[in-house]
Amino acid sequence: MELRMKQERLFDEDVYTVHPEDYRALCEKLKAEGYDFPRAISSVDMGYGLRVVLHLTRMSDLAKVEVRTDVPYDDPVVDSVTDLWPGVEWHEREAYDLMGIRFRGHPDLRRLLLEEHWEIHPLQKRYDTGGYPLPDWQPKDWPDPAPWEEPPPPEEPEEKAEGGEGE
Amino acid sequence: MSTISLEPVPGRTDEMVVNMGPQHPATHGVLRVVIGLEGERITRAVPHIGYLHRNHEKIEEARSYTQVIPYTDRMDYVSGTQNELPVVLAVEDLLGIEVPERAKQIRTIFFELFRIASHLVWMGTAMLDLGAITPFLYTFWDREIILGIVEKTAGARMLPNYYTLGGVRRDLHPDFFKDVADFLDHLERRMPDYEHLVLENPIVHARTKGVGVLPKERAIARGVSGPVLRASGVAYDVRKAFPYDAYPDVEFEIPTSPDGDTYARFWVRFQEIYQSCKIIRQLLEKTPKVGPYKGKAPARLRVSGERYRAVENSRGELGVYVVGDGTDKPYRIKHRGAAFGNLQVIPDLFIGAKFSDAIAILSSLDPVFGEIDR
Amino acid sequence: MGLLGSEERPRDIILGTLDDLINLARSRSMWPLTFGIACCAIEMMATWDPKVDADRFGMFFRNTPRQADVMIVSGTVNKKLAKRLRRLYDQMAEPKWVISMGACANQGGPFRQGYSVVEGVDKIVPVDVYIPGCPPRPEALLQALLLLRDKIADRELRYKRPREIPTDYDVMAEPGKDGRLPVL
Amino acid sequence: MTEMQAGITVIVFFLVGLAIVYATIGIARLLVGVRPKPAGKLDAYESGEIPIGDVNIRFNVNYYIFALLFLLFDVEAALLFPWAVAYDKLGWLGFFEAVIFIVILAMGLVYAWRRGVLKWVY
Repeated sequence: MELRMKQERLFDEDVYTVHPEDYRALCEKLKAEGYDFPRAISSVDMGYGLRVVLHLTRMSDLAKVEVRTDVPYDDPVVDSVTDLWPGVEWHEREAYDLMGIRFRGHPDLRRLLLEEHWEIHPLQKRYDTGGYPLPDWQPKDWPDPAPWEEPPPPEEPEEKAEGGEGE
Repeated sequence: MSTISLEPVPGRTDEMVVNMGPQHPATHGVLRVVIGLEGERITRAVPHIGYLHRNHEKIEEARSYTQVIPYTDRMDYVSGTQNELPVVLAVEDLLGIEVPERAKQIRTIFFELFRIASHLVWMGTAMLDLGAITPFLYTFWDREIILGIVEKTAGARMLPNYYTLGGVRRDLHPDFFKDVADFLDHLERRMPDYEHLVLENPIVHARTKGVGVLPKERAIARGVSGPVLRASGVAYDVRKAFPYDAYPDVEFEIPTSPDGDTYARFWVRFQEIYQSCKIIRQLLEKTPKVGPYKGKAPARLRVSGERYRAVENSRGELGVYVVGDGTDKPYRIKHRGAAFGNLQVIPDLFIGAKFSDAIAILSSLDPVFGEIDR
Repeated sequence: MGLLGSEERPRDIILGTLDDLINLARSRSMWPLTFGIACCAIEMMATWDPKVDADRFGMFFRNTPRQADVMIVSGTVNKKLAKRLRRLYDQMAEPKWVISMGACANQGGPFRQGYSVVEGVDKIVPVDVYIPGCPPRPEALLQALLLLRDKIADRELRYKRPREIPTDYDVMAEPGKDGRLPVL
Repeated sequence: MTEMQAGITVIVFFLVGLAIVYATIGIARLLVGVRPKPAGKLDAYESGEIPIGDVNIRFNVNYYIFALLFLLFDVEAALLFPWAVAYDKLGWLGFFEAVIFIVILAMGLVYAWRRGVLKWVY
């Protein structure tokens, strides 16, 4: 089946941006290709949604790969890859704890760094550094050609420059 | 004479739950492990972290890149300038800043000096956990010499904030080369004593050989890196895998040990001290006494794009994922702590070991909680 | 009034109340609690290494709060650790003092505006001596220990204790900069 | 020393023991007074956390046997101390008595060893 994804070469890594549903399938394909060392899972608040970035390395020939997928704010759920690479268990728990991305199928998705009774996910852009909600923050609309579709040839959907916030 | 068998009858004895909590002499900082004990043997180990979560990533989003560097110092507070390098390298890639050759060499000398300092702190505290007070006194004395050298050049002892975009912040102190050479001779005279005190110590043999064995595939799958991974037989070292700064033109070996137990982790760190001394000696000849120490960095930083950049700090692979949005403040910065990956093997290694072994295993993982909790 | 003799009296005669005598002994053997939190903990360990060596002043690390007299808060106290720190302080035996080491413990330090950091350990435990610096040098910690020693041995200063902090002070419900309660 | 005097000395000894205990606690309470104890003060110290798990659980018999043997040989050592002090004045007779005492207990140790009790099974 054709995975809805966009592949590009960035510095010395090839980067796949993939649709959330196909994220798990791509990870299984990469695992089969021999990518066995999970370096990290980063989570970014893109303003229109939350992005999960999985950094992998292949021990045999030290090839590096990055898998990105974007999920909307209202249901930020992605498949967990802890069974493929146990090393990302804490990274996923931290992404859930600080950014609010839930991972379907994670063995015990609890808060890793903050205490259990916290309700907010502080790393989201809607809060300022002190954890207080920013009154004038609005989620941006979803980019027209979704990040995992090939951009239409004439114009490139450039990153919207957004002024740094906070004091 | 028939011998009595004292095998525990399952179901007859209860499990005792104990807190190896945030304030514990052997947890190298603020880690809490809830341990279920069946007599001496550990049946359950649930680590809890977050007691030193200082919201690095959220505060760094409100700081410019040059202000982020002092924050990275405070992540792995035992290995000083090693934490500054990933952010500096990532931003230099994104901005395409040229670093002069001499600046790279100075950075690598400091990188390896702090590796020796970090391994000395590890040796002191690990032996303290096993009950030996003497190594702590000697190792911290040697570390004071290193901190003296760093302070002369960079101005601060432990968290010097010395690297910057394009090189280093200040030129070397005039008698830097002589001090480092003297220190290396002193250390090489002292290493046989450390070998005798630590590696050939029968108590250390008894308490670490065959304890906490981490098989190779499990280590790779768990995302473990650094001496813990190399002690399980995997020769993965970011200095060789993705070389940076002056590492390509310096030859050194990567010490690995096949058997993956706590003694192997002790042994690998020892060999790394020798390798670091070798690297510094080569660099002392190569580095010109006088020359440029900082390249041209733009005054107004406009950093855009994403970059994941990793270095091999004394605990493993310390990585940073910088997302720039065109301003001088990072839009998002994610630190991948080296000890963060290494600490995930606690349940695998603790379960089945004795409680006193757990202390030796934890000290061989060498966690530092600034970079784990961030 | 110098306890250990003055001009009129030869040095080997000490006049003082029983309280002076007890506190002279207490001040010469202050046992700190091993409670290293962050970077300042490494400098605290460096204070007991042979170069600075606070052992000379009768200070020896104790692991349990039951046997400790001084709690050196060395590092950042975040909201998860605050309750544990207060519990440890409560469990210490009564003549107890607190040294707040480093900018993080004094007022939050570089992590001051963060959502998870308690801005100053004196919100949780009454602090006797503050040490500036991030991290303060081992000599600075040694000077703080000697300051505390003089405070205990001195008759007036001894009973000038900082104000008491209620045990159940809830750092989570602290009003924000503009008075808004956090959404925690 | 009639029975009466012996009985009295025992009682006096007992009372003096009690008096010492109550004196020390009493003086402390007199000088300092009873202070209000904060909530966590009297809990078991568990490295800063609220103590979890139960203490009086049924653990393996290994611990009990080791404690028993330790007690046995500790008392033996305690009994040998006075002998060691008066060692030279006792002469050969005292020496051989102690040797017999030690040998008997050593046989007990060997018996426990052979029965496999000292092997820490856990």
